[in-house]
Amino acid sequence: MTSSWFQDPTLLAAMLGALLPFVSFAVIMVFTRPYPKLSATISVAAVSVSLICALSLLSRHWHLEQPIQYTAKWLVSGKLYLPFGFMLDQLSLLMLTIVAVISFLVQVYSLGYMAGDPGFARYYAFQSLFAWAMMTMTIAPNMLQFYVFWELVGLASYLLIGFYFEKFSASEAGKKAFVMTRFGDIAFFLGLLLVLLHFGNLNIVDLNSVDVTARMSPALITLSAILIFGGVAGKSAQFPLLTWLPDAMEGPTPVSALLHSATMVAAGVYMFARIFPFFSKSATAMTLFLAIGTITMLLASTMALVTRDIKQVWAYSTISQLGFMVMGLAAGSYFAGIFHLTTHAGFKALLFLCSGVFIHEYETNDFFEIGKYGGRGLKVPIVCMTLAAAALSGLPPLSGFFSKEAIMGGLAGLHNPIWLWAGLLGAFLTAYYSFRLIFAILFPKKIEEVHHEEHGGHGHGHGEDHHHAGIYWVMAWPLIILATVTLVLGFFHTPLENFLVGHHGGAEGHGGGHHAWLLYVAVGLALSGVGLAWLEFGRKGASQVGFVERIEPVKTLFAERWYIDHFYRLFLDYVIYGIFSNLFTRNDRRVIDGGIDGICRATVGGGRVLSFLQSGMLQYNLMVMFAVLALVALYFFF
Amino acid sequence: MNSLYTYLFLAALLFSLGIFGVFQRRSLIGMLIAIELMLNGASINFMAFNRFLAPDPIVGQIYTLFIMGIAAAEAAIALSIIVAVFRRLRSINIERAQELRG
Amino acid sequence: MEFANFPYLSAILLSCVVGLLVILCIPAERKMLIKWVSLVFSGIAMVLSIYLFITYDKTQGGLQFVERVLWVKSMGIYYFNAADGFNLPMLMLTGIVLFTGVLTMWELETRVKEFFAFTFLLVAGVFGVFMSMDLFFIFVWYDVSLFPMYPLIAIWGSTRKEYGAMKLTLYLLAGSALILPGILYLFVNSGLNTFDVVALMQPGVFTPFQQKFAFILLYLGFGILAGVWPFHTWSPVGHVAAPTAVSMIHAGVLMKLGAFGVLRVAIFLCPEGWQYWAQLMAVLATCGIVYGAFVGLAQTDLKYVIGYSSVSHMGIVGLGLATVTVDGLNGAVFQMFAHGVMTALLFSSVGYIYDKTHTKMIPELGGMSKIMPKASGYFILAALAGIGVPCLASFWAELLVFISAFKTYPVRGALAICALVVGALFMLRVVQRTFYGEKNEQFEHLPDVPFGLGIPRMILVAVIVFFGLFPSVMLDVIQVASVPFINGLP
Amino acid sequence: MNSVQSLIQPHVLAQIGFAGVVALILAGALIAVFPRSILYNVLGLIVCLTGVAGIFVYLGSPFIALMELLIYVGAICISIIFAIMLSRPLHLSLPKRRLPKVGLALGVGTAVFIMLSAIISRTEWQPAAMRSSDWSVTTLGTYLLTRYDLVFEVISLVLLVAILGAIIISGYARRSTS
Repeated sequence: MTSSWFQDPTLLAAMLGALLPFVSFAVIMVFTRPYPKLSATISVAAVSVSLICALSLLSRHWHLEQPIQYTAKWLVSGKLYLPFGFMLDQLSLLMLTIVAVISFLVQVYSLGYMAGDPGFARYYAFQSLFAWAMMTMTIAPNMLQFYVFWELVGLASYLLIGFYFEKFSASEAGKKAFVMTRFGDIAFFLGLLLVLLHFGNLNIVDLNSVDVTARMSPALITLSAILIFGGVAGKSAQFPLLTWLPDAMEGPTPVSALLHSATMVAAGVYMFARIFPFFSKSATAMTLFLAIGTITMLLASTMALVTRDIKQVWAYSTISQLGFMVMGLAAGSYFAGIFHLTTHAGFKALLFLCSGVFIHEYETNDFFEIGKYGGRGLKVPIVCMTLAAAALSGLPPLSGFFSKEAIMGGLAGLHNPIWLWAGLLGAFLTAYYSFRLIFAILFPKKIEEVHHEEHGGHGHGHGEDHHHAGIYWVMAWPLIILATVTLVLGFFHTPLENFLVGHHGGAEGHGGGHHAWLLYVAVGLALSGVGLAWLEFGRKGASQVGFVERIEPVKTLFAERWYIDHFYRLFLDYVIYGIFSNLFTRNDRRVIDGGIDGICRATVGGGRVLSFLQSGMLQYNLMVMFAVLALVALYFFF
Repeated sequence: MNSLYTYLFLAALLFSLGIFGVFQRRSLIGMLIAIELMLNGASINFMAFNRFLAPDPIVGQIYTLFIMGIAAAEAAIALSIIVAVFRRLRSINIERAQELRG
Repeated sequence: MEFANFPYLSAILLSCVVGLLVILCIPAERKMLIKWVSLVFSGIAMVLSIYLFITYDKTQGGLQFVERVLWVKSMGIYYFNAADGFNLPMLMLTGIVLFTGVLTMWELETRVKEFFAFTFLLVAGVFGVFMSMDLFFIFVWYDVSLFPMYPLIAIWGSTRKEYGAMKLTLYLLAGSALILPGILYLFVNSGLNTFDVVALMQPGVFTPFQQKFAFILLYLGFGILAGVWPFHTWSPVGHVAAPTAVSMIHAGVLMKLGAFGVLRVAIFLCPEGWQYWAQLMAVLATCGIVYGAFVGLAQTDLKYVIGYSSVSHMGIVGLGLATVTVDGLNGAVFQMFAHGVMTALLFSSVGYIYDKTHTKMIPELGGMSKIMPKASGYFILAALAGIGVPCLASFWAELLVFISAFKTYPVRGALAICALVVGALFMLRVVQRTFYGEKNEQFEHLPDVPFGLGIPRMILVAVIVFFGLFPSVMLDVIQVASVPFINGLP
Repeated sequence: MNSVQSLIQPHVLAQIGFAGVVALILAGALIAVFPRSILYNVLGLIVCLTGVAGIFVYLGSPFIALMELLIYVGAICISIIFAIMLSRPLHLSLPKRRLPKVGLALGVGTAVFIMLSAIISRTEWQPAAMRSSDWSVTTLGTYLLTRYDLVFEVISLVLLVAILGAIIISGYARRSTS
């Protein structure tokens, strides 16, 4: 294997693409940390090589028949054989490309956004770490390798969320994210172990084959599917593990764009798709997933209705869209889920990167403030953001429209109409909150400080104008590219579907055209959402208070995230710390340690008693002597 | 009165009382007195055996005499020690005399 | 190979003993010379142990580098050293931790001579236990390694050092008080009049009852040193009290001595007793894992936290041993190695921070990442390894142990796996409180790890990452011993 | 009259006297052991020893009884009293009893008594086959100076040493404290 990897361009590309970021990470951490510029160059270079590799792989294998697999021994223990390798099929190629593209764009964008940060080199090291882990995970041929890099991705996320570690909230958010996803991952791991023990193999190809039903009972499949889905719920922030993601916005904005909207959180959905045939063998599990996706989507949408933080809005919308993808997949439309993942990666990254420009410019996260300061003056970002928000709302002819229609189609194919209605309600809410934000920036109540607007409008920040302009454009280019993608990606619907589903067959058939009425209903709902937002935020003299915000308890409920976090906090404080930790610690101090100390003290005390007898107390000596004498004599006489 | 057992039990009683005294007293002189009781118990034993069992009734008396001699010597020494200890410690409480311990 | 018969194992031992003697001959005032001598001899030991690990013939397997000399004929005591897949990782671990420990203590100024002398004595005992294949020598070396702990902690320690030292010594001696009868019981009942492990481990030497009886004695005896729950309380206290290098050697190597003793003596000689008691071992180990994690949550002293994480991680070793499977054994031995390196790194970074700030209370620290980025980096990396982040050495060990444990004892295995969440929570909590957040003004002027002191930490990091990326380098060696052993079980 | 006469019959008188002597011993011993004041103890001891002397008379040796009175009562008890008198505050300090200690001592004493009684009652006491009936003090003197000559000498030596020792100890202690 090692001798021939130079000759095989596919393998070479895969290896280079997946492993170069690791080299970059190691080099930065070990050698070039003191040199931020050099570190950034190394990292960007590595990720651009990855991008080139990914694109070449995609174009080379556009008409792929069979998955290509390369494996080498990673670990052997007894009968357990864990290979390390690459598996290239349609899905992984697509995902690889998405990851590479977004990583590349975000890293370029970060050149501007993060410029001058004291942790610049560290930032790029972590970015490289993430790129490596994510790509290697994407093309993993086997679920154990998948799990390994899945965890590494979580680590990168932890490090990047807590990037501004001086801030308590940031480190807290990082910890929360890690522990919460860990929670899901444990379920994932247990599920994998179940499969490993009963199926004996974790190769993705084998898992997706029909063999599984032959070797595992349906109940077992359901159980392991649900457990594995725990991983999805953790990583993709599905109910009930959804609250870490809004907090994760404490990280730098490009990180939010890359990890917490476009790629990493989509990893859960990707995993769902990865072993989609396995999951779909259990109807019970699929229904459960559908319910979870729906709940997640609606919960997150409601939360997004009331927040004033620009990043929070997109974070909630990410959760909600992830729920949408899970719904799509769980409804059985494999392609719809993937397609929405793809389009979502594009427009959501765009949304975050645009927000990043605003935040960078005005140093506030509150979009009402941004509007007041004249956010609409930043032409490129505001146009791009409006475009992306329209895509998010599912307005034609943007990419989101197509993918959302696909999912709606999938939902409409189900027997129970409740899922479809939930989906439509979600679409309406999505349109409403997206445009609530857009209108708040575009048509602020009053523009307070004109000079701010001018500064912003011309892209001149504080101080060095040229430099700043340079940074602005470094940050603007990725936006434009992503906006283009958002505009045109929807029209690649059919080629992508052919590419992806050509061989999966069966589960499909819910294209856009099957339910013509649905199309109009969905678009109509989205438009009405936009219209409502216009009424409340956009038109002249609008109150700028949403209909939800008028009802205080509901507003509080939404703003407090349905009290899920409070519940976790209480659980952690009372059950984990209060009961277990406290109890065990006391047990340790008092019972175990106390017992041992007690034994020691008893020994010492006993020694003291004995030494007392030897301490010149004649009387006691004699007493013992005579007592023993008497007893011995009595013993011998009777 | 003419039975060996009477005397032996009497001696045993005296000896046990002496032991009890030795253990229970906290003053050295009290202990000395108790020891004298024990010695007398032993003497009675000797005299009783002498009277009822021994082939030669002189030997027991001689032993008793020796015991008295030893007792006198013991009393002399013990009293002088007590006086010395008292001078040193200002007490004849035996529990205070723990400086003797090794 | 002209060196084929060179007594490498004795050479490792000798490098410690000669190092000890040379240090004793140097006047106490020449501190730098003493340090250099220690460095050279520990370096020799490390290089030799790594060399053995690399040159071990995996295709041939079995015992290699054998040295066997009859010592006392009437008792059948042999000076019998050999290396197999189980002890090679341990020897390498000891070498690495010794070398890095010596480097870590480079700035020691008080009683340098005695410190390094005791350290070498300790490590000589540890090497001896790991390489010896004779029960008598195992026991003797074992006690040799226990004795120096007392002065090392009581003289150079901190925080309640006399208490910690005394507690530790008493516990460990209690352990050896169980081991000695166990060994003698086996010796007497074998009827072979030999202490030779290889001769005694032949099937049929002991009846099942004898095996069960001896196993529980030996398991508890060695288990105390391995921190088996509920005999673990000496370990946090001892770790806290000990000076940095001693904590490193102690948590890194000495606790493995216990686990290794369970493997080499108890499991090797009493396989049926092992299978009989495995249920109990699994229960205790699971308790240790869960318990260590929860208690760790409530600690405020950095070293206590590490101490309890050690309890938790040694529970994983115990769980691996309790599964009676190849994976479990592999995982357990791998975990011993990985945990050794990881804890050494944790203690060495905490030691540095403590040296500079003179506190190891978590609430008093904070924001250390800003002040000492390197020291913090080392700690965070080690903490991540402890959480079981992939591509760091202990992940693989935990993976193997959990796979086998889940296979053998589903409920206990699942419980242990769930404890990982708590483990992550408490480690991250410590990292957050100590290294993140606002920096403490009072420590602002303190220097970060200088290059020289960074070397040992970098070595440890390199080892963790290397075996994390290439676990098969380690597993292939362990496999050679574990597969035949499990297959040979009755 | 008859009853009185019968009362003053010699063996009855002897019985009564014996009972009196035993009562004297027991009462004296109890007084010697129990009260906390040392002077009482000494007086009890004197009473007890007098009783013992009486017992010796009953055992057929008036000479030893006399010696008992002379040596014990006349010498030892008096010297104890002297010691008490000389070291003035001795009789004033009355250390309190400790109940557990008294209890323990009582237990041990009882145990010893039970043991002794058991031994006494369990043993078959066989008188010697040939018993001489020579109780004279002359023979005793002869024996002392012939057969037990060495022992006699040793006892004398012991006494001498004891006296010297007593003088040295008390003298030394006085010097060291003053």
